[in-house]
Amino acid sequence: MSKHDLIVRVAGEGGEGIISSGDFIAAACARAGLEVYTFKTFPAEIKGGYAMYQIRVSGDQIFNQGDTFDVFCAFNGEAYELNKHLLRPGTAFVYDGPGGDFEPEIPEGVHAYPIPMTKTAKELGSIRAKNMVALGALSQLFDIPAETLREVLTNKFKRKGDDVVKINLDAFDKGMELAAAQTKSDDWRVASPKAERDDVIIISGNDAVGLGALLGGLDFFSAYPITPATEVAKYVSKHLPKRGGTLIQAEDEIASIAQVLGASYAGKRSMTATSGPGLALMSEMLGMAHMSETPALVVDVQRGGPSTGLPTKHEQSDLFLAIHGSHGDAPRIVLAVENVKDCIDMTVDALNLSEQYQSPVILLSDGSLAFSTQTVPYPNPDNYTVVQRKRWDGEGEYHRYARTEDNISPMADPGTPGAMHIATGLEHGESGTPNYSPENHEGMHAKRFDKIQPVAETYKPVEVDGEGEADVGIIAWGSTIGVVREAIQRLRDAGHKVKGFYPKLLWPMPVEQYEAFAATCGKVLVPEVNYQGQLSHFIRAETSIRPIPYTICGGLPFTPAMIVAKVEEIL
Amino acid sequence: MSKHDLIVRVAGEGGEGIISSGDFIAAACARAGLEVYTFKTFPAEIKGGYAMYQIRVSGDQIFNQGDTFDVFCAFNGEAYELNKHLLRPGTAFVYDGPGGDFEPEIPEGVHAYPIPMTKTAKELGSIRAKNMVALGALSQLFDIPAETLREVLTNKFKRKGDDVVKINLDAFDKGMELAAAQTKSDDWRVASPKAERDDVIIISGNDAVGLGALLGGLDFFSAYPITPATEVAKYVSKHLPKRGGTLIQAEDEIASIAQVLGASYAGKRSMTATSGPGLALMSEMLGMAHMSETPALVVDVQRGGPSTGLPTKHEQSDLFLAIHGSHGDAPRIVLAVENVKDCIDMTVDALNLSEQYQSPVILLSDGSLAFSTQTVPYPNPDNYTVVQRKRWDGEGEYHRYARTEDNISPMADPGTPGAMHIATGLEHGESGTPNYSPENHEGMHAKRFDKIQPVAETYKPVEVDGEGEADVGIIAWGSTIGVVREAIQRLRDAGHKVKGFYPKLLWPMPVEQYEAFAATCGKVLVPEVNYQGQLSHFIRAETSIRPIPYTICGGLPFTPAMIVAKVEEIL
Amino acid sequence: MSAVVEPVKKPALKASDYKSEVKPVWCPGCGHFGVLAGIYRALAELGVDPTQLVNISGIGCSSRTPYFVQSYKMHTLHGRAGPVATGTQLARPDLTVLVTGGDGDGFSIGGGHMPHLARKNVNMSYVMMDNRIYGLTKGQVSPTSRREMKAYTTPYGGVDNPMNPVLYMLTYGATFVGQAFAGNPKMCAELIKGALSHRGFAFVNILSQCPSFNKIDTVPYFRELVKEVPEDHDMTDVDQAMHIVNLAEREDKVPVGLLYKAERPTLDDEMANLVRRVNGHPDYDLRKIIDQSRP
Amino acid sequence: MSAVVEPVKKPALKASDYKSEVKPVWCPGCGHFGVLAGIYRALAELGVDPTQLVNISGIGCSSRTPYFVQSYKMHTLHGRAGPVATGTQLARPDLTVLVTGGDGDGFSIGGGHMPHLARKNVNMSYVMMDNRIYGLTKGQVSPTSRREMKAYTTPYGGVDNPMNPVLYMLTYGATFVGQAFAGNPKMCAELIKGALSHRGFAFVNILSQCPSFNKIDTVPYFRELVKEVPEDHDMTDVDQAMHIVNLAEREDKVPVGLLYKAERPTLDDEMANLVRRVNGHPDYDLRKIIDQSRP
Ligand SMILES: Cc1ncc(C[n+]2csc(CCOP(=O)(O)OP(=O)(O)O)c2C)c(N)n1
Ligand SMILES: Cc1ncc(C[n+]2csc(CCOP(=O)(O)OP(=O)(O)O)c2C)c(N)n1
Ligand code: SF4
Ligand code: SF4
Ligand SMILES: [Mg+2]
Ligand SMILES: [Mg+2]
Repeated sequence: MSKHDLIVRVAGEGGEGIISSGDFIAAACARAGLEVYTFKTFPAEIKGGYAMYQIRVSGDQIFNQGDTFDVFCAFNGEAYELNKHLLRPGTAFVYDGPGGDFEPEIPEGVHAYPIPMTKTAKELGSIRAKNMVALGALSQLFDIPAETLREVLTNKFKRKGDDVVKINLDAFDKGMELAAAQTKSDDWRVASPKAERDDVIIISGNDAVGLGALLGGLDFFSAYPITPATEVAKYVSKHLPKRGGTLIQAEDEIASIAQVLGASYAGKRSMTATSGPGLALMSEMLGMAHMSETPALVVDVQRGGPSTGLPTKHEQSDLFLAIHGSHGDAPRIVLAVENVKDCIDMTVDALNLSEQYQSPVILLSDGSLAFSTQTVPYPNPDNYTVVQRKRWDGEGEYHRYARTEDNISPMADPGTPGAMHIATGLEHGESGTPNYSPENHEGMHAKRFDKIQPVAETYKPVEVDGEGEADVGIIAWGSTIGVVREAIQRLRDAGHKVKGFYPKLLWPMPVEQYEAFAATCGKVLVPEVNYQGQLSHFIRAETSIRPIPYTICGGLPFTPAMIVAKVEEIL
Repeated sequence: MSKHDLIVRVAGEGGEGIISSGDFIAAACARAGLEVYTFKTFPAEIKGGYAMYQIRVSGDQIFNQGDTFDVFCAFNGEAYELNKHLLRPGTAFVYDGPGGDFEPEIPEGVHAYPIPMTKTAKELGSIRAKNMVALGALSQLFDIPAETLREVLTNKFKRKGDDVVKINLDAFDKGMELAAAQTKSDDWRVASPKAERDDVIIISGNDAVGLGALLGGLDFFSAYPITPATEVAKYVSKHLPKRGGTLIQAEDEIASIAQVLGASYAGKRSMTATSGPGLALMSEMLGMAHMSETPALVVDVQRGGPSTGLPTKHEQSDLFLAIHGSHGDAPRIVLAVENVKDCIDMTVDALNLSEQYQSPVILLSDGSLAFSTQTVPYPNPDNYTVVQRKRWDGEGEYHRYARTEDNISPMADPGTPGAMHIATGLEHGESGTPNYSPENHEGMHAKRFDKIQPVAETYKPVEVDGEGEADVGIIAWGSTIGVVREAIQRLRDAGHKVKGFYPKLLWPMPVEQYEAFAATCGKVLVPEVNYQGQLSHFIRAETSIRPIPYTICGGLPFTPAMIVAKVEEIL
Repeated sequence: MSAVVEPVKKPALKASDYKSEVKPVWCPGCGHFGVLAGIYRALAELGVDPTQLVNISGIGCSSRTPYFVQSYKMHTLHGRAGPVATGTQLARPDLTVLVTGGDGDGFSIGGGHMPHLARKNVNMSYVMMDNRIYGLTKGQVSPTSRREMKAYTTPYGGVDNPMNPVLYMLTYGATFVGQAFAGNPKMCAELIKGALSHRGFAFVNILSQCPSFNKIDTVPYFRELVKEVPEDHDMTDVDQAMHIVNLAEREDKVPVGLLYKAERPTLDDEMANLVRRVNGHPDYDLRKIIDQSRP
Repeated sequence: MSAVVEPVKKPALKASDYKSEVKPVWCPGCGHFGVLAGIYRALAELGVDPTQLVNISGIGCSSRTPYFVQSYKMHTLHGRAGPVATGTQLARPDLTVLVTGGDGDGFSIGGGHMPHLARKNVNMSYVMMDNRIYGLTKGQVSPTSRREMKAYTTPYGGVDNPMNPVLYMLTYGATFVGQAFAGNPKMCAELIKGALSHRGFAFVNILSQCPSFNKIDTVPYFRELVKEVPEDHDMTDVDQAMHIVNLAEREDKVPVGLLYKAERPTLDDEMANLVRRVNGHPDYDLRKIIDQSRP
């Protein structure tokens, strides 16, 4: 962890502006050329309740939300109660007081900075400015670039009129003043600003999937709202029409995947986004996508399961369903993202793969990435290629399911003269008409399986973190990868021989690469946020590796410290 | 294969009475105290088309439909064309001629018996009696007990009036007469009748599931029609009302499984029956059954997949979906039947397991068993026990999801004073109220998994076929088991050292028993009628065994000869 | 329903006695509070025995209701309350079955089940808390949302014609159809009471504001919108009921009150008849059935 | 629909030219033959270009229709033809989209999609081949089956009230609603023609006999059953249309002919407007969107 690395947690009652103050800090730091990685938890309940926003800021790249916080800012007593056990010697603790709704007792070694947030805001005549007082104090105490923050605030509030801007800036300044009056006893500070950058954006995982869809040439999007995936549709609904594309909210998930197939048959790049319960409902239709060889992308932003489960919590437990979730033998191409940048790039990949291989593709994201905002290099549209499906060249007689070299049969959009054909869920011959003969069924099965097999070799090679021999090799997927990266860094610094293997393509499995990696490791550890160790299952089934599963399912991601501890335990 | 073993195939146009003549032969032989195992294929099309009925008759127990037929009876040219390549030296070939719609040329060594079926029936003034002429001929030629057949026919037709009986018996006698006029050159004959038995029934796989449901104390059944499972509902709809139970046809499969859960919550033993596409649609609701710990049985009569696939064909390819088919971590208890007797006994088991473990249970049957009629010992109702779910004893405070010794929490039917509670798909504490804390989620996960784990040990031990060491051990599931039994018999007779392992419980897996079996075998072969080798996948994932998969997926079951050949290949 | 029309003997319960220990998690000012009050009141006035009541829901803010009601209860899946409740009702016709849910739950993802609850005349009460929005998922259009509504995934305004819940249920053959506004708990209570005491499928649509996400269907708006069903309306005439709904729609009004009430055998009646016709009883000798499979 | 009202230039095609190489697999005497004849005829009279036609279906005997029609086609899943066709139509509004399917496919498992096809006014024609039975699965009751019917899983007779397809579609807001009997191919052709040339969601319910499994809804029965829509009926008045259907039902009749026709923006119109409002075009510079995510 870089020494310029700072983790600030702001917590209080939902509606007190916790989220917005977090966003302001994140934006200001990003502008100041720093790396930002945020992590939120929303109230489980519909309105009010406990809200938490954690911002990790660094001069160097950030891979996860960190172990715990260095600075804690409590807006109310509940926030204090829920976090006080995390206050450790050295922590800086900013809180609403005097005049707040609680009187903390300060543990040995904790640096306390009481700031009368509520009282000050009231005096300024607007309780809603409470978070601005806190923001000012935090800026003053921890060198969060004040000027940049002022800019950000001004831009944010100017739509609401000058007096709104004024009262918020006043509150901000008052906060700084109050903090300045205190003697700073800790040495936590945001890394010194770098040159302002215009080559960066800051965006959430769900928005990033939407952006990736646009960069991937999306034409058609249909979805049904579901936590934590709805923001993907929100982003797309705002921007897709600008590209002349179509978004519709369907009556349910079955209808949305059905509409996706209908649009895809008509030649359009199509997708939907959902979470576990929706993916379950799409099981039958995804089998049809496979059988009829219709391109389709489903983004599954995983949440805590099973069933309705823990809708607002983090988990990576839909891998079984994603790979095995249809009746009969009906494989899908399954990908999983590590971070927000992947949400952009791999949504483009996923759309391309669905078109190129005429296959359903499932892209797995998760509940912590969905709302995590991260700084990402500005995605230059020119750097993304949109791969078109193979289309009929008009030569000879047209057979929709023609057996070809690469098992990919050219498609033909409706309206193409001479290529009328049927797309069907029945087993069929090359022309598409039903054919139940044993030879045909076995042959067409082989066609459909052999068709997607090359993806295992051709999709970008699995990243291997480290070289040579290692005592422990860690295989991770999804957002757990970012946690493992940092853990491996720390273990190396501690002199341990460890390596990482980070597959982004989960099915078909690049078996040789798994084997090659494992061959260089004494033990293989597979940390996952699910109960059964779902990736471990597939590794055991498809490779000769006998990994050590490390599973947690408490609704929260791993921390680097947990991985480090586990590795030291098995070393 | 016992020397008293005879396989007769009757084929012709759907509607020509192929199926009924087959049923008559089967019934007559069963009455005569013989074992019967039939196998049918229906026209793929809606009406007419090719129909085939194969009857295997023996003095000894029969495990499958056999390799091919000894006697072939062709009603028309199409039947001849489709089967002539199977006529081999020694086959007896009875066909409609002269005066039929075709002129076969008879291969070297085939025993041909032309019987003017159409002509004779016309002369008798009823073309519909064509199959009776054939029946008479077959009876005469192959010693199918004529008196018993006459009884069967008389009983069958008497509802339709005496002249109908008469014309059919006349046609039958005429058939015998015509055959008697020919010189019998082969020595195929039905095993000599044993004492007439009244301790046997002859029933199809689907009816047997329905019968098992009744023996298992079924109260409530809801289903949506689907090939090849609909006959289960048909049987239950006829008989369940006699027991005061309720059957309803729902608007779709989601509604049927939902109704099952609602009835089960109300304290009733409940089930549904469907095929792959329906099971896919039930994915989400089955997750709810697991999470809310609601007993529910789903019978999946598997058909050719994926998607709409080959609805009338045989396949065993829903294992992935049955075990992994929900989002999140949501295991089910999964069983698979070998034969019609299992359809009765294991449906009872499945209902009991669902009640005892408060878990969704999936019972897998398949397309060839669905319509296969087999002789089964008369199931004495007194020999079946109906296990009740654990119910609250009224002591102390009631908590629906109380953590207990065996992780099974007593249930309470609505109406029970002092036990009002909620069944929910949200993660919950012991009382049922939502609880998203990490400790609770991990704890409840453990409860739900540990709860069903004992089934692996307590369900009847896996049958091992053979003793000591073997060069090849064969692990089979579903109706493939019956094929393997005979193959192993033949391989032994040929002096090979082979063993069989026949799991009926597929999840949770009795891992120790798998390991113990494999430890005694040089190689392990796993034949399955699916493309990916689905059981092989689970064996690799959950045990240390590295089996040799042997998969076919042509819409037909294995034959013993195929297994024998494969084993000889790998020996 | 049958089980409850004659009040139970024990000392009568007060509306507040039907409150469970769980406090509603709804936002301040949510219309669902009004519906809940109406439910408590109706249950009290009918003297329903909580242990004989099963309250079933799907997923949504409205679908949280069972947690707040003293009863046996199921919190099922989004859209599935209807069929689950059908299973419960057929399994135990002696129980009182109450479904509470939202417009999205009932008419979007659950819309395929509605016609069958009604035409089969399943003996249950369905209280629809119609706030014309998806509340729990923070504000997307529902099938009852007006075109004007700019929402989460419709930033440029809606594109669909809203559906008319009571017209749907009249068409589906519900045997009791009423509508009210949550701002009028008395009418809510009256209709819910009528529904609970009705034998057959009873549907009550209750306009319910969602101050947090539905900014156009406000309390004042609803007050303006509703229009009482004419005194002289013949509640047994479905054609007339449809006519009233159609006319109201033309003048941008929503009729409130009882629109339709009819008697028809319920699905459990039919099932009971069927069992009677075959002289069915639990200890019917299975041998008689098995014997039919003798060769 | 728009794309087809003005006949295409090429030499006009005959009805028989719309026959595909695949021969219908239906039973002799199946009513679906009559519907298919009507479809061929309507397509010919409108001069629809087969390559611009997409015929989409679910699963059922009726859903086999696309195999027999010269066109682009999808044979999808049971109940899903509607939403699949919605995707196709929105993706390519220039195409003519025709859905053909059965009563079970459309109103049982697919019933949840119907209201939304209609209220969204998706620009397609839906031809329902209503034989009041599940044919392909060999004869179970469907939502349109009469109570009298003893069928595969109802050996003691049905227990549900049948639904009324045209009343449903009027309620759902379909902008074209007609009904005919397969025994009258001329009327079938006329209505299908009207549906295909209508801009919006057009629904035609066609009573079709299933001699193999539905033994009560025979050709003679249907002939007796149908009753022409009165001459003077105002087809633009949905309330009146419902009234006619309700009256007919009371006298156990089924009205045939065109019941309702209205103009309303279609879903693709709405989508096009939306794109226009934001000046959308395929090469809109994505940077403008990405820039909004700068800190
Ligand atoms: C299968 C599935 N899809 C989507 C969701 C997400 N979801 C939960 S509630 C809801 C809609 C709630 O709206 P409504 O039923 O009107 O209830 P309200 O919150 O407005 O009272 C949705 C889409 C889900 N839980 N399950
Ligand atoms: C998910 C699913 N459930 C059930 C079936 C079985 N199935 C096929 S067609 C059909 C009903 C056909 O009836 P209908 O739609 O009226 O068409 P018809 O054959 O009468 O023309 C059913 C239940 C299926 N194919 N898929
Ligand atoms: S979001 Fe709307 S519906 Fe949900 S509780 Fe709040 S106000 Fe009520
Ligand atoms: S089963 Fe009925 S609907 Fe199907 S083809 Fe035969 S007659 Fe027509
Ligand atoms: Mg709502
Ligand atoms: Mg039909």
